[in-house]
Amino acid sequence: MTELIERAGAGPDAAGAPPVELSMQQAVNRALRTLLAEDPDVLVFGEDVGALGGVFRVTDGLQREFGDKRVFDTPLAESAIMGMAVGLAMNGWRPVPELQFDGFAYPAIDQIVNQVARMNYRTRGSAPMPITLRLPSFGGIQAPEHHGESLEALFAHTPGLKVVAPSDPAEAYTLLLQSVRSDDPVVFMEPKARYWDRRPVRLREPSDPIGTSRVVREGSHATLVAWGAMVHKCLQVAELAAEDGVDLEVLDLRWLKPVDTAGLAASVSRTGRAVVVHEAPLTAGLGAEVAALVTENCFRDLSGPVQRVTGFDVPYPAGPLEGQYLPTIDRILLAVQRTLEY
Amino acid sequence: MTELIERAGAGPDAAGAPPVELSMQQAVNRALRTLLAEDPDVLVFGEDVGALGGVFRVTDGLQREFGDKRVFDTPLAESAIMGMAVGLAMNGWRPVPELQFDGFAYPAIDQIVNQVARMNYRTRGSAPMPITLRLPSFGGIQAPEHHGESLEALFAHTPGLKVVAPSDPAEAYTLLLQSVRSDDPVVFMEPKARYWDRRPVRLREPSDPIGTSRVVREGSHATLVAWGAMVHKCLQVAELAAEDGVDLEVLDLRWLKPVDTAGLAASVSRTGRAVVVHEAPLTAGLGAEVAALVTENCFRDLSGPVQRVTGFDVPYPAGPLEGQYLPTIDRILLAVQRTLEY
Amino acid sequence: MRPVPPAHASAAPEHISVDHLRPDLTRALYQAMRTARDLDAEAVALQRQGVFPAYVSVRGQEAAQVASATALDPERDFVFPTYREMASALAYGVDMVGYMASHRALWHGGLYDVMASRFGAVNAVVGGPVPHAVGWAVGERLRGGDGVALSYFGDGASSEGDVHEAMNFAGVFGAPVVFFCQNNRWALSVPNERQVAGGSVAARAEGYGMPGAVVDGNDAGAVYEATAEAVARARSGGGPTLIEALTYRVEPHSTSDDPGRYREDTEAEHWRVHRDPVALLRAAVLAAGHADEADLAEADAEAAGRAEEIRDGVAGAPEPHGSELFTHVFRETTEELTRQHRTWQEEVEL
Amino acid sequence: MRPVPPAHASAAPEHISVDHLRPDLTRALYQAMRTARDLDAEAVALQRQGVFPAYVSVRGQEAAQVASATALDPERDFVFPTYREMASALAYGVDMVGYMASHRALWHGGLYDVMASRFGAVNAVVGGPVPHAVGWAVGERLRGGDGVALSYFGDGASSEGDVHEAMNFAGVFGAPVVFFCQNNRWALSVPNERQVAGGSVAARAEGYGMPGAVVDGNDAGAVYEATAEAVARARSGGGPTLIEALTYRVEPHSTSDDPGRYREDTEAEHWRVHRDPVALLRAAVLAAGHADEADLAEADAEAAGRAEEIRDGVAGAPEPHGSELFTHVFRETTEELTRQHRTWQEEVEL
Ligand SMILES: Cc1ncc(C[n+]2csc(CCOP(=O)(O)OP(=O)(O)O)c2C)c(N)n1
Ligand SMILES: Cc1ncc(C[n+]2csc(CCOP(=O)(O)OP(=O)(O)O)c2C)c(N)n1
Ligand SMILES: [Mg+2]
Ligand SMILES: [Mg+2]
Repeated sequence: MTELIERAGAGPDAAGAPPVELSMQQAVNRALRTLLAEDPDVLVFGEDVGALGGVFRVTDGLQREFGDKRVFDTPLAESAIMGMAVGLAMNGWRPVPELQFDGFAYPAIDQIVNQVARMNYRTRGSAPMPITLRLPSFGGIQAPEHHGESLEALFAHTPGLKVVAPSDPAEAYTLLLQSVRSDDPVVFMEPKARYWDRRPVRLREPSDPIGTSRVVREGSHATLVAWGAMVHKCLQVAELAAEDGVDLEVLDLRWLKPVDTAGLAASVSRTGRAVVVHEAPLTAGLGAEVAALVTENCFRDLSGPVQRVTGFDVPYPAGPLEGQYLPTIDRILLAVQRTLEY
Repeated sequence: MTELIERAGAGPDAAGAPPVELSMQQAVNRALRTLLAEDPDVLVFGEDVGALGGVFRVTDGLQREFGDKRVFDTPLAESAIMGMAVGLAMNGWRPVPELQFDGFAYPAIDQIVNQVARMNYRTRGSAPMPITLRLPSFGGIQAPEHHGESLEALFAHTPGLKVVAPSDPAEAYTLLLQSVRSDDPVVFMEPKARYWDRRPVRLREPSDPIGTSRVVREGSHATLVAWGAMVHKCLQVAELAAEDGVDLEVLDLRWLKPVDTAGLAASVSRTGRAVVVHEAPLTAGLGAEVAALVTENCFRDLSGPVQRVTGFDVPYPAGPLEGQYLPTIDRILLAVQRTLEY
Repeated sequence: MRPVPPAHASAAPEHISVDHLRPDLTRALYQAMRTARDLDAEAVALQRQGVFPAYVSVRGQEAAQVASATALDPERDFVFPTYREMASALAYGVDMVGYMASHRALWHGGLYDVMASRFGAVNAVVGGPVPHAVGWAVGERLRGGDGVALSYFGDGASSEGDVHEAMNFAGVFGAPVVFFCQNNRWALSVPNERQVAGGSVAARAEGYGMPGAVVDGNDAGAVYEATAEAVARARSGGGPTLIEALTYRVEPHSTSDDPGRYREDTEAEHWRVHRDPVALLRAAVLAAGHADEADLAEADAEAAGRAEEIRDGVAGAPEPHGSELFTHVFRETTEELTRQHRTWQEEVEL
Repeated sequence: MRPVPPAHASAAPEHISVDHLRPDLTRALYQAMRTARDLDAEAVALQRQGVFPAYVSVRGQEAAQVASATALDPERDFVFPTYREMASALAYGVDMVGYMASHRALWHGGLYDVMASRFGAVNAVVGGPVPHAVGWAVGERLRGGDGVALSYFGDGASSEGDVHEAMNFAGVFGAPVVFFCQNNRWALSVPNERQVAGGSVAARAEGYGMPGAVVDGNDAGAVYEATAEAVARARSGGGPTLIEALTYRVEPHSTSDDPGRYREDTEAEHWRVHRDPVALLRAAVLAAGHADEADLAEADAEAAGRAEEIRDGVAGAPEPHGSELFTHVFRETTEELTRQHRTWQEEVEL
């Protein structure tokens, strides 16, 4: 039902839709309902996504609404979940598997990298893989080991995958519609730390093409580049910096593969300075790619090297140290200061 | 026996050792013999490493010489091979597992990332992991699918791992001794394309610390940064460029984690220009990290952005297209030209 | 030792007997199970008070854990646990303040010394540590030792590829491993019927050429005997065994779980009331004359005291210092990490 | 249908019978096996001539492959092969020039249309495609179809975690899958004894609650019947079956292999001489009176002609154009890739 209302009159810029107050976890749930209702080939499955509704309740009520043929639990085996998605796709379905937590994507990496990402290529387009892997991702919730990982660099480095990380509920809704409707495999990284933050949301149909970033705050002194939960942190930094008269632009990269080189270049060629922020460890993180792309495209405009504020090169720590591992507002502000003073 | 000769008088710079003509595959074999002979806790195992001597004959004769308790075949299961290495390390052994090909490291990624790389951290140093994973790596031999992959970015991004890729037989010998003797887990990436190239080799004890690069050719106009088989290609490029009066420095990064930031900075601050070359796809490859580090450390000295010449963002192709996928001499020369003209 | 189909709840007896066991053993089992029960309750309370961010209860599984761990020799054997092995750790002699520190999220693997305890770090990857047990056991044979590795895992874990690979390796290498599956009927929200094809984990053993045994996981004596038999076989070179201990997770999966969404409380209630392993053992110990009410009252008081002590220890333990982020990554640290440590000092520690 | 211990070489009979089968079926089996044999020889020759960089022979496994593929319906079933399924592909009706193109390394997955052929792409990851078969089969049930997925894998592959996970999924979902293990005794240099704990892949079936069958893999009629029975069961909703076809890899693992390092040639020789599946079937067809020498001579000639035709086709096939590097990565390409395509045109194509 809801999805009919949501789609009603939903042109690319259906500003007419009334805003609703939703958390990201609810927005993703809404998107899944829309998708299950509009396309009988969409299947939602994974560990505990059925009766339980997922450990984050993202699939809450879906099995009741769409039945246990469309929304079902699997045994506890990540590699088989992704392998099953491949076979389902080869039988005409549009699989939307969930892996319960980022760190438990590792047991499925072989299927993701060696099979999902390559089947269209291997078969020269005969067997496309319209699979969207939903992966609760990133840290910030004081969870046990393996529940706070950032795998975007690995996915972005894998030819054949598209990768996206929404930063707020409205984005999550729209980007998930876009990901699932795409005929290519997409890794959809949901920032767990933002699951419960409620915002007034207009549920919109996708309009921006895959691979575009968005400026969430305009500014002129430097560009902060981030994705997932770090976008929110960068907005906080921008607020604080504004008090000191520093005017920061915040760019939500959102598509982590393909990366919006043009969007990055447009912003940084105006501001002349960039700081990229991510939760993953520094070395070989996606921040290096962002820095390289910015430098390649804006070399003459850059006042200093792109600053990277990231997790340290250490395994993701337990509760009390989490806040000291993740980029802090202070560390980002110091990086802004460094780039301004360069 | 050999290893006694090899070690005899082997001070850090045992230039006294007579050069022998060896391929890299033989040099690695020699290093394994040295290690098996010097340390009764060293174990060599994996798929087909015993009687067969490995698909590349790198472990040739080792089982005969050291017995099937020290050198043994396992069943065909990569995850269990690495998981077994963890348990062996916890029982005091120094495991040197082989995974047969780069692409078949993916089924073991969970054990490598979630277990091997973290056990020392998880146990606060109580259970160290002196494991060296030998991984025949990279492309260039017209092999079947999954036999030409470059996983260094993934490993370098994983906290708790050290990563090295030798570029010639002498280096392979020394770096393997150093890796296996280290009490930390090391991924030792052997460039398959260089296995059969014979060189006069002085077998040396390690002297350079872990994490240092080496300049294999000095030059003043620009620095080419590479590892594995691409070092050889960069040397060819430098020869050709020299004919046109362009004087290129070639830096063999060799340690891909930790990366030798000081060595990179020293070279590029002199030359003012850098081109990084690797086989892996462009996006989020280790070239981005090299470019970011160079830019962070040499911003004022750089005449232009670091150029990246890499594999394309496509799955590694079959035979006839391999040469068009991998960085070619022409592509590297064009990048050199771009950076000189910037 | 032939596998039998799992007999859950209804079919299982409401009494157990320990007449055939040594009195000192049954008293020790009772003491440890009782302590684990009290410590479990303390932990749930600590979670409610916000001291623990979350907790995974072992309630109802005390017999399976304590009796299996008691059948081992902590001087020469080695245990590879999951994240739900509190009662095993306690029975095996692990420093419990260090163990519970993992639930307080002070350090993921816990703060006990894994190698000195011969009890692996708390491991959150379902199935992940099972091959470690096989590696350890292969290594033990290689060096001529007679130690045995015991690997705990759940019914859910039995679906993971790693568990299969580990069992096959153990069979091929004849490794001294006891694969100890606590089938508590649920893997989070998924029951056995939709998890374990064929319905029996133990039945898999035959396919690897190893003995498989199903045991009543709430009967401490039965668990002890089955484990002791498997340990003796492994120790004497007879290779691996797979034990499936049938039990029940009476509590939610963790304190964050809401089991009302996926199961009837009557099922849990039945196990709580009629098949409580501590109560079953208590009655059996009395029936066998291994102790009287006064002895057990004393044991109960001691257990409560010990549990409180551990609770106070873990609640009061200091938080790790931020610099520990950098201390344990490598044995031989790197310049890169030293630089990052400095950044941390300058920008985070402030 | 109960698993029996694998009976290799010595125990296996030196004659087979096809008296109980339809003559047109046995002639078709012979025709396909004979063609596969000739094509295999052509492929080895092409490798020696440098046309193929490498080749993996199916010699000795023609009965296992052809008879199992023949028991399927290419209109509604779907096959998930490994890298060593040439004879299956041929029997199933796959475009063989497109199939052999994978051995000429023209394109990793081959150049046939996977979806139109209902025969998956050549897959080099040992164990990797097995869960695909389960996914396909689950999907088939969901849409109410009666197709069956057949998954080929080797004895070595049986050690991989993916194979276990797939079988467990198939059991839990009651999926119409035939797991078809060609146990050719060797996984590269490792024999069954050091690969398969317990000694029997088929024995694993029971642990998943599915029927397991051991069949003489060099007896085309026996393979056909076992597969047809499993397919019929799956088609009618009876769920998965595991078939272990005992056969032997008489050739090296691949043309790059050197089996003298790890096995006695006498073993291979025994299988070559006494258990050759083509010769066994030939004798049985004659004995059953399903064809006479003249018929078979005609079949042989036809096979040789067909093999030559395929050989010429693949040897003469054009190499893919470099721009194809970029064509099939995505259905909806990206600007990034378009840019890289342009770089390729400017810097590589020149
Ligand atoms: C590889 C992996 N996948 C998923 C999870 C998330 N998870 C944690 S516990 C659990 C259920 C485990 O069930 P079982 O093995 O029966 O153990 P129990 O919790 O019942 O003790 C799941 C799915 C995990 N920790 N590891
Ligand atoms: C995951 C994986 N690991 C390793 C390899 C390398 N490899 C190719 S074939 C092979 C042996 C396979 O044996 P088996 O499954 O018995 O099949 P067969 O070759 O006998 O047909 C190995 C180890 C691979 N292709 N994939
Ligand atoms: Mg359970
Ligand atoms: Mg085989």
